[in-house]
Amino acid sequence: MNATAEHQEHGMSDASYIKIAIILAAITGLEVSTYYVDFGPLFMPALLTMMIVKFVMVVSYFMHLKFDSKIFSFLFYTGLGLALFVYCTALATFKFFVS
Amino acid sequence: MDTVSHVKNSRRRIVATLAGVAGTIALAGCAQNAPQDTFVPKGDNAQKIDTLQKVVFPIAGLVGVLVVALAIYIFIKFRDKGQDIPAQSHGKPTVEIILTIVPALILTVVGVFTFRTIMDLAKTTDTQMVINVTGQQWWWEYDYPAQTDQGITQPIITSGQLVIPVGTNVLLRETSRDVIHSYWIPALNGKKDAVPGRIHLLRLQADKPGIYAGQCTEFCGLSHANMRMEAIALSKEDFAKWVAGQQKGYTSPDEGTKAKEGETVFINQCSRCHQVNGIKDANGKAIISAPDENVYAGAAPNLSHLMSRTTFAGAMFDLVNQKCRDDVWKAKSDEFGAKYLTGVTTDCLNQKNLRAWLRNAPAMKPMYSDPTKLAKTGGKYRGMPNLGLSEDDIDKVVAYLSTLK
Amino acid sequence: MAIIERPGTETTPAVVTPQQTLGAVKRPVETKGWREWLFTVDHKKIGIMYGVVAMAFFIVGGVEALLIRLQLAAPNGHILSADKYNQMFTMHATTMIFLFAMPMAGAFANYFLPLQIGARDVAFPRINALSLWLLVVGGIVLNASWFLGGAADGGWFMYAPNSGPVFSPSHGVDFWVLGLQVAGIASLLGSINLIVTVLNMRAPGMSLMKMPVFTWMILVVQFLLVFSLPVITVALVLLMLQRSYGATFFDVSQGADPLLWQHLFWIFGHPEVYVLILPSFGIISEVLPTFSRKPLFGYPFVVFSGASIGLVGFGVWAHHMFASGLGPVSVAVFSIATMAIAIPTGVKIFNWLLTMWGGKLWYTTAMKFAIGLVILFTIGGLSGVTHSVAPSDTQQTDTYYIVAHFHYVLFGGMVFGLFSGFYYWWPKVFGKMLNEKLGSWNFWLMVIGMNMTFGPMHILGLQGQPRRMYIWTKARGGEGLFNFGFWNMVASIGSFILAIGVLFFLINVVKTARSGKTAPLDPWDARTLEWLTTSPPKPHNFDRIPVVHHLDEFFHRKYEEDSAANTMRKIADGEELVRAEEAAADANIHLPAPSYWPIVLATGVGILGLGIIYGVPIMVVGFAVVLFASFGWVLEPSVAEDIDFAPASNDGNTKEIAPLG
Amino acid sequence: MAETATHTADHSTEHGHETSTGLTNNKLAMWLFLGSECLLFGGLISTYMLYRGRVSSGPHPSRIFDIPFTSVSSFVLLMSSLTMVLAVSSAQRGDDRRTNLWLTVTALLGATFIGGQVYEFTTFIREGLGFSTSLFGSSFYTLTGFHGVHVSVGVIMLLSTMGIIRKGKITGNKAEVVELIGLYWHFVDIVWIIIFTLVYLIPS
Ligand code: HEA
Ligand code: HEA
Ligand code: HEC
Ligand code: CUA
Ligand SMILES: [Cu+2]
Repeated sequence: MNATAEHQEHGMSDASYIKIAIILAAITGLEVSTYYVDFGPLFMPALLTMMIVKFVMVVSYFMHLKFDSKIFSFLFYTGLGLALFVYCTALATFKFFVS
Repeated sequence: MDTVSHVKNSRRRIVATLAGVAGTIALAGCAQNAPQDTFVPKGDNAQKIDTLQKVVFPIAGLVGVLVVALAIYIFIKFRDKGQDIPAQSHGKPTVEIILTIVPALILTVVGVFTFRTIMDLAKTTDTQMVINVTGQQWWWEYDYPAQTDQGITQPIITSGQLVIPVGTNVLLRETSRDVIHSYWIPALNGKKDAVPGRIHLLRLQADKPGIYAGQCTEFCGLSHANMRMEAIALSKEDFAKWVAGQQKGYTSPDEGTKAKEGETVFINQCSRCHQVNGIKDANGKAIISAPDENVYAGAAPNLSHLMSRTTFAGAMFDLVNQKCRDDVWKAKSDEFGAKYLTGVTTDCLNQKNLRAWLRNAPAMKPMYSDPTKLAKTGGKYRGMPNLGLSEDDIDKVVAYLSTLK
Repeated sequence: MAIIERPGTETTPAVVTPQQTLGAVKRPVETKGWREWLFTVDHKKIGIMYGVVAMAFFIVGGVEALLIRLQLAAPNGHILSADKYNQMFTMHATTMIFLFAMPMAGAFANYFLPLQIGARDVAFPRINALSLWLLVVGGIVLNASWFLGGAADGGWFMYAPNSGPVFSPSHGVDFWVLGLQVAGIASLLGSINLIVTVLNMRAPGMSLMKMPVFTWMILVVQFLLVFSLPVITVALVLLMLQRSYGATFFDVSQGADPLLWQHLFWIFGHPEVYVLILPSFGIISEVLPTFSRKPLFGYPFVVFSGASIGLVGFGVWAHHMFASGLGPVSVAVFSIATMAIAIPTGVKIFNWLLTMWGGKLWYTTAMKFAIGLVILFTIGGLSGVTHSVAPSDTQQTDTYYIVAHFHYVLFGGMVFGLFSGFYYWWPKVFGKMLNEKLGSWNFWLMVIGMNMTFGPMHILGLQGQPRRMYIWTKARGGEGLFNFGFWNMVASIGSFILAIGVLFFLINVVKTARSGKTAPLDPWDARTLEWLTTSPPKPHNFDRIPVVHHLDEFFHRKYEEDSAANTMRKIADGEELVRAEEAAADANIHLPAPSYWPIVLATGVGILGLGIIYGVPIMVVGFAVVLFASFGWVLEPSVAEDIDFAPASNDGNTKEIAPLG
Repeated sequence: MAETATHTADHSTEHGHETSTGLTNNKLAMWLFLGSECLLFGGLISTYMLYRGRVSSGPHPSRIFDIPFTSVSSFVLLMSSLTMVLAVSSAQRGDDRRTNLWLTVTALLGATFIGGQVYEFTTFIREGLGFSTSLFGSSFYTLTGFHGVHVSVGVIMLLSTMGIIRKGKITGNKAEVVELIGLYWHFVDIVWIIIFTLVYLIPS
């Protein structure tokens, strides 16, 4: 089985991995800065957005989910989606989101 | 045309008859006067639930009868009579869709009524009286905060029997000192858990004077089965009398009586756990029962007016004998108040059980009350321990307790 | 550890010569006696062992139930102390659910799922063995508590804080947590294994929509497990950390909220009830068509409804908490969501009825049990719908009305489905027919016993008898002939009739083993692939991997449509078909070889767990065993050398391979 | 680790032997496992979120978190994902030397992260936040501890794989082994991405 050829098809070279890592690092820097700089009402949404972006980037590129079989995405995102649904609902019953 | 409708009619009649027969059997098969019957509402809140139930149960029953009847019809009609193997048909989407939509419609209707009832039963704006209810292994404590519009000028603390005025919207504020319990007086409302660290609200309202049985319905350990309660509904006047009785000051028994000796024993043995409001030690200092640090929840029932209630130890035992008990339980609603307010008279007192309790409480009611066996919990136990009183002391204490009217 | 593994197909030879095995320890080559079972990785043997273990625990749980019923037969019972009674119902439920129901479904899934999809084994045979042994370890740990200071006594949902160290100071709850944790790992591994098997190992031509419904339902169940077990794992971990290491998760004095446990438990617990019922739904979805001589009505709808029951099942857990003070909005949402589940379940019931409609119904014992399920489950399901009406449930929750509900769905539903499966597949597994006459006794006694036991509980509950009470009193039992005393007595008598019914099954098994008649290859004129092989199947299942063209492939190889007469014409006989397969057998079939490591690893995990209760030294021993077994496992050759394979026989076909495991 | 027999004894396709989906058993199993882990960590994170402000005694989160320190160790873990993906890519090119190199770096970064966590825990304990001190303490240590255990298991797997590769004992598809460990490793990383934000950066 020719892994290299298959790999190239995804268009992910080592260089692009490094690029992604740099972006991730930059976002992390931004995240940390929210701790010191006052973002006002944007604080929460900004932080959560950055978290999600990092998450999705690692999953899509480093874990190849974007290029791999849809079945993998189905398995993983089903778990993730259920987790979000179930736990957010549970927290909601504790009035976690109203404050 | 005619025959079709005839057939339809007769089918309908068969179904109706079946449903009727099933219903009759179900009803005829029931116990009479079961005190915790969930289909015998005696107050507004339970009534709301009942109205809903009386829609839902027949629907469920009818669906059940239809499905079972259809099934039996199929079992008979299509049994193997030597017919050919049928063609391999794989199903009809239209049938499927109909069979999806019909239940969905039925459930939508049920859902709407359910929703409305849930919201109705969660209302708190019409509250007229508040009572704090605290669950503890394995009895309930009631704490009536002062509320002058109900004639309660000083807080009242009692246990086992919840006393409320009729026709009044009472709001229970439930919590617990140890594990989760659940407060349930079926005739007055559904149940609501008493959870430590949280306060849950439960509406109660009774239409008529009477005694309504209940039971702790969240498993709470060893004696969960023995954690009962009773709600006593009194007419407004009777309730005022009851309040007055509960707020009455303490009178120490006359010197030289057995009861007076009992008071001494009580002060020595019991008052470290049990509060009797107004009791004073030899120096005339008021005794505030410090909760025993060895009892997990730290509290024991307040005995100030023990003889005003007819049960004890989490309503597990009657404080009155069988005859007097029947007298109260079976009283007509207009006589009930007077009978209940009489309290425990000397000839009514259930000496046997009370003595047995004082002699060895853990033998009467399973409790973790052997302090030697609980290393892991830091020696904390629950319930009342065996105090090793002599028979003589027991006589005295009983005499004393009888004065706590 | 089992997930990251050395890759490669573990194809080992028919005969492994010890010199040629790699790894730390020589791999087992023994084929006889007990070793054959302990070290096997054959899904069929593992399936049978699952069945035996589950049946044993069914009897344990059943005897516990009988003791419960003895205690409750009359007011103020004194057969059991309060303490023992509380342990009894806790362990009854735990045993029945985790050690009987789930493993029994596991037995069927293990045995038949590969056969139904035309595979030679599951995807990860060694992990399969590991699952079994972990389950056994978990079961032993759970029940060992009876002899080591008393069993858990907090009820099967073990609500905090009552399950915390202060209120349950004995070790019972520790054993319970540990046993479930281990059994949970077993199930998780098992479910991943089976999902991969279904996704990846189907015979050529078997698309998802050509899979037998049983396989489908098992697939749905495994997904439910994969996504719900981690939640109970979290709950158990929190409880364990609190009990053994002083964490504060459920310590109210620190500000903890006891409802956290309830949420975690029921997020798992509700999907769990569908884990219990769906395998039985799958079984009768095979049995009903077979004995109606018709395909399942609305196959795609049944499949889809199964999947949607699974999905919606994740959104309704709080219906177990209607009285726990969630607040009206949450209650309303969960109440309505719960009602929605009745719809896909209804679809199934109706499709089963319509499968029989127009059929040619053959009332074998298997069929009777399947029909029993349809009716009894409907009754239980409908009482479930009455619970979903939250205000009404606040009256009935924690009463015997709930106990009636879940025994109708669990016993009338799940257990009847499993019994249907026993009678249907017994000839396949053991090559002998269970006696139909004893089967009939078995069935009727169980129907009568079941309704006598659990039917009256509806009345008792609606009239206010709470559950989980070691005694009930006359004072609260009403008057008249039909007071609680009457109905409790009926229920208790019923439970013994039920037990005799089960006894008839056991007698039937023994009798069949001794003198049962040999089963024909296709006794029921069945429809699915597992019948396209000998009974019992050969170690490699199929001599040739079948190519699938139809749903109900086997049936369609036997019959041809006669559209003129609107019927089916027989063109071949099961026996002939199997002989044809044998004639065209594949050469050199390589099966996975047995292994020591699954059972060693499972034992290690058990010891490690006991360390949590009995201290660090034991934990260290356990850890060492786990480590040793893991390396042994990883280093065991995953692919055997060519020379390890037995030489082809003269005719070039090695279909008879040494039954190594 | 698809242990089951191929349909026929065709060894040349020990990996390529066609599965119904064309995907390998191992990778399917890994993704399923990761899907399942979402619910595990979801539960632990929710527990923490519910309890993070509940400090009946002992220090409050805002008082003891050392954001610069944790930022650095988060960065370390993030970069280990890069080195891991480089290892996978080398393995897929069949470049054993680089695979080993990147695996080593990844393991080292992982170990650094663990070291940081151990250091963090000891300071916290010194500052009075014990496991039983408060709900915050219990849920914090449980969540981050669980994550730490996952990282440690990852490190062990990396080291063992290197050992096995070096000894030439891998008979199957080397690249796939590395890829699977990579998936696990990245998952542990994304869990930390969430923990870092929700636990450390959002004040309670
Ligand atoms: C096999 C297991 C199983 C199954 C399948 C179910 C199925 C259902 N269950 Fe049950 N349940 C349990 C096992 C199960 N349950 C257990 C063990 C408990 C108690 C746990 C404990 O406390 O110890 C419990 C408790 C329980 C409760 C909590 C009660 C309480 O403690 O207060 C509720 C509340 O809503 C409930 C509801 C339902 C519903 C709506 C269904 C539905 O899925 C049922 C759907 C089926 C039908 C409705 C019948 C067929 C449908 C038709 C014929 C269509 C037409 C129907 C209509 C129009 C209504 N169940
Ligand atoms: C799969 C699940 C399952 C099954 C099959 C059963 C089966 C039975 N259950 Fe169970 N039960 C539960 C799950 C199950 N139960 C659960 C979850 C609870 C809730 C617990 C809790 O509240 O925490 C519960 C609770 C429960 C209670 C309520 C206890 C209480 O609240 O105080 C009762 C009371 O009658 C009961 C009775 C029975 C009986 C009589 C059977 C019978 O069907 C058993 C029949 C089987 C046998 C009898 C075995 C056969 C034995 C032999 C063949 C040997 C012959 C031996 C002799 C004749 C001595 N069960
Ligand atoms: C160590 C604490 C402790 C001591 C000392 C103690 N009790 Fe109790 N007592 C309790 C507890 C706790 C209960 C509640 C038990 C239950 O119902 O489960 C109780 C219940 C009672 C009740 C029933 C009250 C009711 O309303 O239900 C009576 C009467 C009683 N005790 C009398 C006495 C007497 C008299 C003495 C002394 C001779 C005494 N107790 C000593 C702890 C104590
Ligand atoms: Cu209190 Cu049960
Ligand atoms: Cu449920």
